[in-house]
Amino acid sequence: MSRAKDVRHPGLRLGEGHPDVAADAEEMNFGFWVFLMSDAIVFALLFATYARMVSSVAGGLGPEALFDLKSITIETAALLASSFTFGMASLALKYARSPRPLVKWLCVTLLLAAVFLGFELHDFAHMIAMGAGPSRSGFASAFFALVPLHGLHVLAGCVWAIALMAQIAIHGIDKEVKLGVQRLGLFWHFLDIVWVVIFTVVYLGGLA
Amino acid sequence: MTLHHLLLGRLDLHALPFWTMIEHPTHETIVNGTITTAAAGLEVLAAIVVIALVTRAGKWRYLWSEWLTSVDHKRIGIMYIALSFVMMSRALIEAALMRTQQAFGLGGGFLSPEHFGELFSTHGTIMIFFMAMPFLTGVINFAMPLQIGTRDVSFPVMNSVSLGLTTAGAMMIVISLALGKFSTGGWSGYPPFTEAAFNAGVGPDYWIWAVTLSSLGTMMSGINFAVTIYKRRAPGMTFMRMPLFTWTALCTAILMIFAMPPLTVATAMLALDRYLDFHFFTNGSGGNMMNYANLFWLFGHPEVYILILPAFGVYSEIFSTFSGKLLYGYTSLVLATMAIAVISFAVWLHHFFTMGQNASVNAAFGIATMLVGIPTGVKIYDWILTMFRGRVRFTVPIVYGLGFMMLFVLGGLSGILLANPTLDYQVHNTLFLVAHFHNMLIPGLLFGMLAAYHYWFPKAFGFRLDERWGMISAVSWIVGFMLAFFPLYVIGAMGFPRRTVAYFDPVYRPWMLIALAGAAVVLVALASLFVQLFVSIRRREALAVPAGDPWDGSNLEWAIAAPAPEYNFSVIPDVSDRNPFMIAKQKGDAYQTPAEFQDITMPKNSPLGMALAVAGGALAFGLVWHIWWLVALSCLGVLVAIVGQGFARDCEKVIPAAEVRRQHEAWLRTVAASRAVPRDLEGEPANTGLAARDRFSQAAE
Amino acid sequence: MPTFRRRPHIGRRAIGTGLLAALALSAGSGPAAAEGLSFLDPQGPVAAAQRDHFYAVILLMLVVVVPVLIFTPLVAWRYRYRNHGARYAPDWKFSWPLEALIWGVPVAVVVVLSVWIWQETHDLDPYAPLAADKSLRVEVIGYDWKWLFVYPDLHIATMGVLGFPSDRSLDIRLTSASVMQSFFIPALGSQIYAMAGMRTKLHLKANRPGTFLGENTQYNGKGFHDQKFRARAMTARGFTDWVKQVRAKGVPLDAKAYDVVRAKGGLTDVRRAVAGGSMPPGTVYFTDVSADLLANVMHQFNGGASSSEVIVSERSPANDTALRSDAGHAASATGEPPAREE
Amino acid sequence: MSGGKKAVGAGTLVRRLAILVVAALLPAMFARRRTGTRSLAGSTGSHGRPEDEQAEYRRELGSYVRGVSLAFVLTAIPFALVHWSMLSHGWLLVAIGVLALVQVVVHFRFFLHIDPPNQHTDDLMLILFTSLILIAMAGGTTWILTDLAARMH
Repeated sequence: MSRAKDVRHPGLRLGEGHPDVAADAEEMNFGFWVFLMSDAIVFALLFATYARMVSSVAGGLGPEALFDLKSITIETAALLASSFTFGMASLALKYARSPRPLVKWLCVTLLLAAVFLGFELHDFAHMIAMGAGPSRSGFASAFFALVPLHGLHVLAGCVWAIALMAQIAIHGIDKEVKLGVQRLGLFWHFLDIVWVVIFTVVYLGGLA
Repeated sequence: MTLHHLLLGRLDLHALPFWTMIEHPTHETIVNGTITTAAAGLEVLAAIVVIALVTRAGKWRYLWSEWLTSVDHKRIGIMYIALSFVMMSRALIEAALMRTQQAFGLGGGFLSPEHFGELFSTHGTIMIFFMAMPFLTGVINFAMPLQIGTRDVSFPVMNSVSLGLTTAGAMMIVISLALGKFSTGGWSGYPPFTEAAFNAGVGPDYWIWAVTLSSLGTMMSGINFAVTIYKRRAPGMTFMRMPLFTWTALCTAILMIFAMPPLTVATAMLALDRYLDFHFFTNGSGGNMMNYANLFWLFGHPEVYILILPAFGVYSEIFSTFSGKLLYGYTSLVLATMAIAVISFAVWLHHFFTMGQNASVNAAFGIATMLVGIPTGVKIYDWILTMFRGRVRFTVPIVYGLGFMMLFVLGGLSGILLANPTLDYQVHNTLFLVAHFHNMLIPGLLFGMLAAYHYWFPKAFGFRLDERWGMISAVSWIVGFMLAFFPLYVIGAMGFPRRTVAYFDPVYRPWMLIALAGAAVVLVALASLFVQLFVSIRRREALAVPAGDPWDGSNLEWAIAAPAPEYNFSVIPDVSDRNPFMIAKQKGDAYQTPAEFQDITMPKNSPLGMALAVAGGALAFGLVWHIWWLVALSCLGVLVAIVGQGFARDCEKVIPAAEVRRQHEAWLRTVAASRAVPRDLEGEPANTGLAARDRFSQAAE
Repeated sequence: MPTFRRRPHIGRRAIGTGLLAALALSAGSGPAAAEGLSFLDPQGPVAAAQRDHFYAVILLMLVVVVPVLIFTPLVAWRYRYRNHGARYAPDWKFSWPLEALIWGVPVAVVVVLSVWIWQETHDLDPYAPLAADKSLRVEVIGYDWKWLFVYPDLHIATMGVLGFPSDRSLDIRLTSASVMQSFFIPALGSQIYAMAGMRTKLHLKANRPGTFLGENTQYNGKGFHDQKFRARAMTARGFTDWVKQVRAKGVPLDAKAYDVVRAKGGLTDVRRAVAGGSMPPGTVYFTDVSADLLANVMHQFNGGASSSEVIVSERSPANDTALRSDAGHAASATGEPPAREE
Repeated sequence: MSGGKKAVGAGTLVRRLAILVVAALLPAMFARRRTGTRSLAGSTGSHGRPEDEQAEYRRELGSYVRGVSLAFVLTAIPFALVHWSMLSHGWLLVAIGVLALVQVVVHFRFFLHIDPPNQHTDDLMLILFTSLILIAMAGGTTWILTDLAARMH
């Protein structure tokens, strides 16, 4: 393939040390980007809906009574850190000679994601306990569609990471694993961006 | 919770179409029960017959390994179109039933209001999601990779998954005929009517999951097509050398990628409302149904152009081909296509002008809507100018094309009327609107797809379709359409609301009778299509075009044998121009043996598409009937299938160069043995797919 | 306030002759056809302006449409394969003058149309009052499957018929007590959605006395096709008489009657339940109607009253009696149905 | 506009601080371009030499570190602003909105490696087109529903 030399796709570029993936990465990563952009539209519409419904509390509690900035801070820190540790995993894929650093960084990332998900679940439980479960009002519905959907994405990313580690165990770091880690990287960093918008629009915007 | 609920959820004997009739035998229940039971019976019978026939022929293995698990874009395309034909048959029969009801609907008619509600809801849902979308997805799947000179789409397995999900969605509608009732909320499913508070039954759930499955499949198709066109064009095929159909496929794909998410969001929110007591669109508790209208049409309007654009591409191909002439205004057409695609994202509000927003908002969206008319008008004139100073052959596709142009401008006229908020306030929700969108979609989409079917059929199967029956069908479609829908403009302007089962003013009746006659003619058109297929298969020897170029085509898809080999191209062609095959023919470079053949790597078959079709279908069925163990099980199935796919290795097979050479040389021998036919023998048995260079001048560009 | 403009266009009328002829043809075929059905036979200023705009747009669009209808068959036939006399230019594919024409003409047409849209949409905004005259306030509430017309200043309500004087414009507020509906009197003008918990507005006027078709155009279930009413424009005198009639024959809209109104069913069901035998066929008349009914119905979806509390009125009974005697009617003359006594 | 008045004095101070911080961060982001192009030249010409690979690794590591530091700073500021209500309500919304936008750009640049000069136009066009559609859809939704809400009382 003549275009193999000219791979300048976004995300981690594995470079010439990994000639086996070069040709496929171009197409695969672009396809995954397209998917992410489609997903971005989903989130955008949920944000617009949330912005419209934030005042539809139907006599129930609103954002300022429900959100706990401390918990959000921990979640945010965990997720931002996980983006960095995933970056380390990407670099390990690119430069390391053995699978060990890659798996190690993936595990750290998973740990941070677990912290994030744990605190998020705690937040949700808190809201439901305060009588602001999703069926309480339009606002609660919009919240519980938007934020948990992001959480579900993170969870899916975790499942994917575990599946990739299992693949490494069986097949070693082959072409499919490399492509998978690259795409999971895009996914992970994309989710970080969505979270930035969530903590801005939902939490900080609600508490401001 | 009883054992019955645990095992079958809310599925019980009342779900059977004849149960109410037995329990409460009244005139109404018996008439409607009999019709539904007969329809469901026919469906079940058809399924049994098909299963029996396949079993008797011992073709299960063949069906599984050659078709159902195939990841070949051509076969997937063909299966999409087959699905589309099946679903079209049902939806057309439903349409005829509705026309009959309305023709006799003065003061009552024979259908119950609920039955009528189901009919217009399934008709609309099927026609949009399971007739039109599969048809155009199938045509793009089949033709686009051939046109850009590649061996398959970018993600062949995902392509098969798309087909699987679409089929699973269609199955939901098929099943709804035999078990339970479908939604009566129309194809747009507006809440709060479709909320649990007003429709607690399974109907809206059937609709939600059928549409959701289809929209997921469509989004994946969109990604697949866009990436394929971006990354897999043959060397030298720059964007401005792409055939017009490929251009429209690209724009359609982009629309699919960005227009499906709003639909998924809208149906998901409606599902959350219904299943988990959320309040997105409910009356009260902070729900806001206006957001549904907003989200649905954020999808719905680009959807209209998803439907129309590929047909525009097809018309561009056939007007050029059957006029024996270059396409007029290629750049113009490309720009117009892109303009339509972009503007289509900025007009959605015109579907709810009457909701109460202020005049400036309405006027802004009205003007944006009319802007779409400009590139569309340009296209029509480009096609007329393509025929100008050409040599027009009145083949079946051209007849569809001419019918399209004459009828489509009338639909465009009524569209401009509707784009005026002032006038929309008068004709919104009336049969005028119904006449308008059928006027756009039947000539605009369906004629285009049928023309494409006729045009590319020889490439798929190696023989042409019978011209005579094709002509009968085309003329019946055109006449039937006019009879069926022009009266609706009149009735609509007389304030007749759409979705009305009965009326009390005799003034409408004469027009309804004309429309009924039109529906009958359309049924003749449908029957002719099936007769045409049957006759063509019978006459396949006489209609065979193994040399591969029955219409004197100019794009790459005609440069290979018919039917196209699995790998499409023995050697990926180098493109240095628009109309590469026509130029090759003019230079005498067509039908060459390449200097060397190479091994070809092709993706292996994959059962993932079928697995997800089954799991997705079971998930939807479980959700509809509240069979929670089935929901859990199928979720697990989906998860296992997707994660498992990641572990699959060795997914490619190699076709040795020697085999490629053998097939290529066999084809060249066929070409050498073929008699080149001039265009006036195009419809005769003499046409074996080799075009004589009788009337063309020299170089094209 | 934008006052109502009506621009006479001689040409516009002529174009629609075909459609109108078709309408007239069918109009003769039934007794009910005497009712105003269509804006093409307008009975009020809004519908008349819409008809004019309709024809104007068609006329302008013909600039683009007619050439297609002429040239498509002409070109296809002139350049048919067997016509060896026609010129053949297989490589001809572009011409700047033609390009300018096929882009230029639609652009010009759309520019003109856009100006029209902007003007007409603002002029005919259903929220904008029609004229400075004293309009009649009517509040419309959509139920499954009938409309309730509340006259908040008169404390009456009707079903099946919307009566109003033709010399005053109608100031309509709408809401729904059920799913979304669309209120429409084609011969008078625009339709608009009625939605639960929300209030939309509409202004209409009739030119002269007459009876026109009124309906819901948004599908809302099995009684949808039956959700029709008559819009009756009357003389000022006729309207006063009609209001007296309503008061005389109507039944109070109390909690029990309201339960009937909000239950799923058609007009006939309501008539049967409130024993409206003395009322004219196809109508139900209510008296003692709270002026806050529409607000209460809306409120009920915005975290307010339960549906049974909707009809609670803030008016004192004394006030009510005063109004009744104003109209010259004794309460005993209303012919109260026995069902109300319980 | 809750509690706007009392925070004004401190608010202006913090606002100026925030602007300073952002202004200081922006050049740091775009300074990467130079090293970016250098690395491209390096990697095409000198593949395989361990010392080059080491340098390349350090460069990329530096990029991630820079990215995550920026992300933390850009997160800490709005959290602090909100927690101590340091600006009036309106300014607060503007500030956290702008900071979020900057942070989104940071993520695209340092984690997703979108850097225009070294980019396929395909990907950039995709993102820009998506942004366009996204703004049309979300903006349009907000516009329409706000207008409707205002006219429904």
